[in-house]
Amino acid sequence: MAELIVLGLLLGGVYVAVGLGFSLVWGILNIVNLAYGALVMIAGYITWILSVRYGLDPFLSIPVNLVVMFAIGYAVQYVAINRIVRAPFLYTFLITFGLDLIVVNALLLLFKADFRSVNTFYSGASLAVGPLVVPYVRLWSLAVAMALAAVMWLILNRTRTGDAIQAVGADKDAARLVGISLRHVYALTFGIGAACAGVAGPLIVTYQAITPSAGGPYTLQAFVVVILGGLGRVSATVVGGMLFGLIEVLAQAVPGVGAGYTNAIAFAVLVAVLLLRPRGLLGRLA
Amino acid sequence: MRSVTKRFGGVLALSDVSFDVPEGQVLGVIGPNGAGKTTLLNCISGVNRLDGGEVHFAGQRISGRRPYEVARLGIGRTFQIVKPFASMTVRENAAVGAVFGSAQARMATAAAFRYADEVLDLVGLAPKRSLPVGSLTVPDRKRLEVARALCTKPRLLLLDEVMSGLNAVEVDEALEMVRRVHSSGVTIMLIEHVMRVIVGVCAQAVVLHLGRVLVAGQPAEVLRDRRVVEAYLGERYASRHAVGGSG
Amino acid sequence: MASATRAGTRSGAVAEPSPLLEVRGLTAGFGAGPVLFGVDLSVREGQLLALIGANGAGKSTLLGVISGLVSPSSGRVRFAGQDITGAAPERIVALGLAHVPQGRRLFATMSVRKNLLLGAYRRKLGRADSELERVLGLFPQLKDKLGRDAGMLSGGEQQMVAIGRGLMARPRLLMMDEPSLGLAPIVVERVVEVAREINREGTSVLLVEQDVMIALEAADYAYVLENGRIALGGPAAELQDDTRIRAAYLGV
Amino acid sequence: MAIETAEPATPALGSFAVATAAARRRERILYIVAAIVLAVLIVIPLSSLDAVQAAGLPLVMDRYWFRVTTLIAMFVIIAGAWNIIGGLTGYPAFGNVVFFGIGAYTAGTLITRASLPYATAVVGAVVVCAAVACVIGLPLLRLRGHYFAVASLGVAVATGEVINNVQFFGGASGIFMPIIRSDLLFYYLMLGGAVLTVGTTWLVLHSRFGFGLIAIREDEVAAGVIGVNTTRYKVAAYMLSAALTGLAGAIYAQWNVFIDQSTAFNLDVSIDSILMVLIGGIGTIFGPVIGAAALEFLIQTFAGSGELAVWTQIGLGVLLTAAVIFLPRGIVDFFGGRSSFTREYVRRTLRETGV
Repeated sequence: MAELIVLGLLLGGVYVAVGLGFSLVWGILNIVNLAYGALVMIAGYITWILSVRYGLDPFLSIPVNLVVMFAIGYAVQYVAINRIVRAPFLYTFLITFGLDLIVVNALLLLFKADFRSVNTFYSGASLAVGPLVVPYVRLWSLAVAMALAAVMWLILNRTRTGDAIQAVGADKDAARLVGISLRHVYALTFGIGAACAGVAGPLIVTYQAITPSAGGPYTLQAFVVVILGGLGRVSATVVGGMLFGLIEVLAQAVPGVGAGYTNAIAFAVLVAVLLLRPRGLLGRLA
Repeated sequence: MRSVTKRFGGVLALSDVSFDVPEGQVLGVIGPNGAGKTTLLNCISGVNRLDGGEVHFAGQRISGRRPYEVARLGIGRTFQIVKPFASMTVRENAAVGAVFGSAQARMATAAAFRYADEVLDLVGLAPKRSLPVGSLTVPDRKRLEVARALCTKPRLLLLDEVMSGLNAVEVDEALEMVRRVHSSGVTIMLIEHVMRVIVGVCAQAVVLHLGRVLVAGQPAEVLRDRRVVEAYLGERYASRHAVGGSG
Repeated sequence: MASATRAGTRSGAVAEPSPLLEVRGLTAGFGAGPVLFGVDLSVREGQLLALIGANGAGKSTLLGVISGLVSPSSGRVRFAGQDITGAAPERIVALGLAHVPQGRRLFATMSVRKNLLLGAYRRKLGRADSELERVLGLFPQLKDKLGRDAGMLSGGEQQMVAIGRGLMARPRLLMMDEPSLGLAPIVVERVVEVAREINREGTSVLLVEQDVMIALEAADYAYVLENGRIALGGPAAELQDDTRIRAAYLGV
Repeated sequence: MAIETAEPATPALGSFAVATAAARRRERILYIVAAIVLAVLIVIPLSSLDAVQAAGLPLVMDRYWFRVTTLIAMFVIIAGAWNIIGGLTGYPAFGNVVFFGIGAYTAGTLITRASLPYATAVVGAVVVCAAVACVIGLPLLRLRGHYFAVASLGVAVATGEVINNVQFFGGASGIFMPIIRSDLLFYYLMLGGAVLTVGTTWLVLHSRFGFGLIAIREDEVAAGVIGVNTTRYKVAAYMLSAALTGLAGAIYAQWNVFIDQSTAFNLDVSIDSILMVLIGGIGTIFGPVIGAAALEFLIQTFAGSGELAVWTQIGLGVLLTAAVIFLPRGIVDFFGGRSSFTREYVRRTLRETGV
């Protein structure tokens, strides 16, 4: 049992990393980004190129990913999504799906459809703690995810930019009246969200091969993390991610349910929580 | 209304509210902002569930029923912040009321449109029948709300601040409309801030303050009651102007 | 409608300095058609001007157009010599025109301190602390509530935070939209006192109020808005017993 | 905007917008054009009959065109079905493909396991879809906005995965059906389904049911308060939408002879159908038809293999992004006389939705 819990927490780490960017964009801009998984894949491919061509370790490529993904996120919001950000939610939903189509197929053109993975000297290594065998990669991923959550918390709560983002999330008109430019802060927020995908990408590529269209499940998982944890607070996403990791691992351990049911479990949890507590367990679902 | 109670989280929006609305009367409900007037209307119309007490209509208990069941029993209502059906024209908005509404309504679409025309005449919107809702002015939108509620052929009509946001001339026109509606045999419960309307058309007035019934009675008397003045203008103002006895 | 009477401004003003805020022929409105029809209005440097009018006369829309939240269909708005018609609110507040919106609209989930500091978002951070001291001086009750979420405060306290947030931007003109809404009379008096105090310290104030007596007692000059048109204007003292105000309110 | 003063008879409820004379005239044109197109679509395929060929008439429709037109008809059904729940009722179900899959698998199972005739299997599939929609609709339709959209997406993904793991439904290898070789049969079946869907939409829009759905879309609380049983109406619309989508799935199953999770529960079907309704005109009768024809034709002509297909998808993505930004009400909106595609319309739309 202990092993399952540890595995669940490790898996939860990735889900936290995946959930953070998605939750920020949804909470502040009220945009559910269907292309979020595709952004994670872009980061995955950046990590792959850096590793194959320049031998850069995935974890060391995170800073590069952060910058590149932030720039992509900022540009996409500033140019496209800002145009319809006040439209009914169906349109913000569909525009992100349009972006997903563009990104996935652009990656297909560049990298073809075959699986890419990054293996490092420590990929196989794992830490043995009693009966427990814990791959190093997963441990570091958990550490990076927690670091990302901490950094995100600091940005949102301890910086002038963070105040501006939270102000925009609280009341857009009042934010404009104190001199905050919505166009800029929207793009900034989406940029930070994409930067989080820039961290999740390298983490994922260390233990899983990627293809251009492999991003879909991560979007759905991010959604479940937000539903479980709720919106509005970084801590909500951390709890949501961990909980989801645990639920998935424990559910798969039930006899008769195999790995084939990962998405089905995710969605059984999603629909159940939505019906019982649409507000999410912790945060407010604006 | 028998000891109706409604809580939002920790806040007691309505506590132990009891009063009756006799058939055929126009009853006014007044009270300063946040007194719970709109919450009361939401409780009667089934939009909010009660946390205590009961609401009876024509001998039947209606608290706990869904909004469409309450509407079918013959209670129509308007909203303080108007809720038009934006993609429909004025006439279609009204006709929807007649297509559904109380048991007496529920007409076929053709009959519903004819009945809608009559009601639009009554509220003075006939000439703007085919306009999209988007192009209506604020007073016209409030008239459309009343028209749609009237089309459901209610026995009791709940009006939520139909006069707010209107200038003096528009208030008179709206007052005239309420009188016409009342004379067509509909019992009316009116939430208002404009005292002139309460005194002008209501046979009885109930004052709500912080979710409780403060005082009820003849409008003229109620407005002079010291507790009401205090509720509205603050204790200092009431004492400075030495208002009449506690009544 | 009588055009705005350009009665004498504050005594002793020799040359006629161009007004700090000048609104000319302004027409604006929402989906339901125009709400303002050709409004002319001006605020002099150092003046405390009141804009009164019945519910729905278009007062808030006028402030929304001036501060850039609402785009006008026609007309011009000039502030401190610059044309700000239809400019973005963030640029207008940077020029020193702050708007305390109706219903206060604080950042409810953020602390009082953060709400106030955000008021100075457009200015160099260095001087924000001295501004904070000044605001807390005006509203001492807020001193021990800086850590609390703004949404948790009472109506009166929230109004003080909203005004404080506007002051943090060190504006040349502060516009306040119905600060007395839903407040107990004693709090309203404190708000009016503060308006007079900051006016004396050199900040021009445009006070929008529905309550006639409160506004006219505070202001030097006043305009009356009726159905989106300036019905009349003049020194506040004269207007106090002008019967035409009752007409503008009750249309009779 | 010409203000209509003349007494409109009973305005077609379908044109739920400014009932100007111009708009109604355009609508009549739309109906006439639709009738003509339908007549042509019925007659042309007959040219492929052996008897007709023997008489030396030109072969107007070869196998390729049969495939494209049948697919277009299929998407008219799916898009039209989505329009009933997403366009009319305002509940955009992002996972409507679940009923396409359930319809396909039910028909497939009835045919292979219970060896029922094809027609009975199709009817069975439609009934099962309606029943499933009723069961999952009651809880699901209590959710709104993002939550309903993604929950319905979730149901689609989960159902696909579960069926993929159940041996009774052929497990991962899917279901093979006895082959029925007849382009004409499936063409007319799908065309019939398409006409049925458009007809259903027309009927709904001209009935109390349609009135209630649109009231729910515009303001659900106001609809409840005037006596609309919102829950019953929403579930009924969801069941109708599911039944039609299931019909398309059932016909497709036999036509495609083989179905598995990727063909029957392909999310792209859901998203493409929404895009078709959006481009064609959401909430209208002919919007889904025009959208389905235009989009499916585009996809099929450029489908190709390899790079071309990938570029098509990118084109689709760009088209979707542009449509959402510049064309929120869709093409029919302009032919329906509600507004004309002018620069002013685009500027106003951007102003209203942009920042």
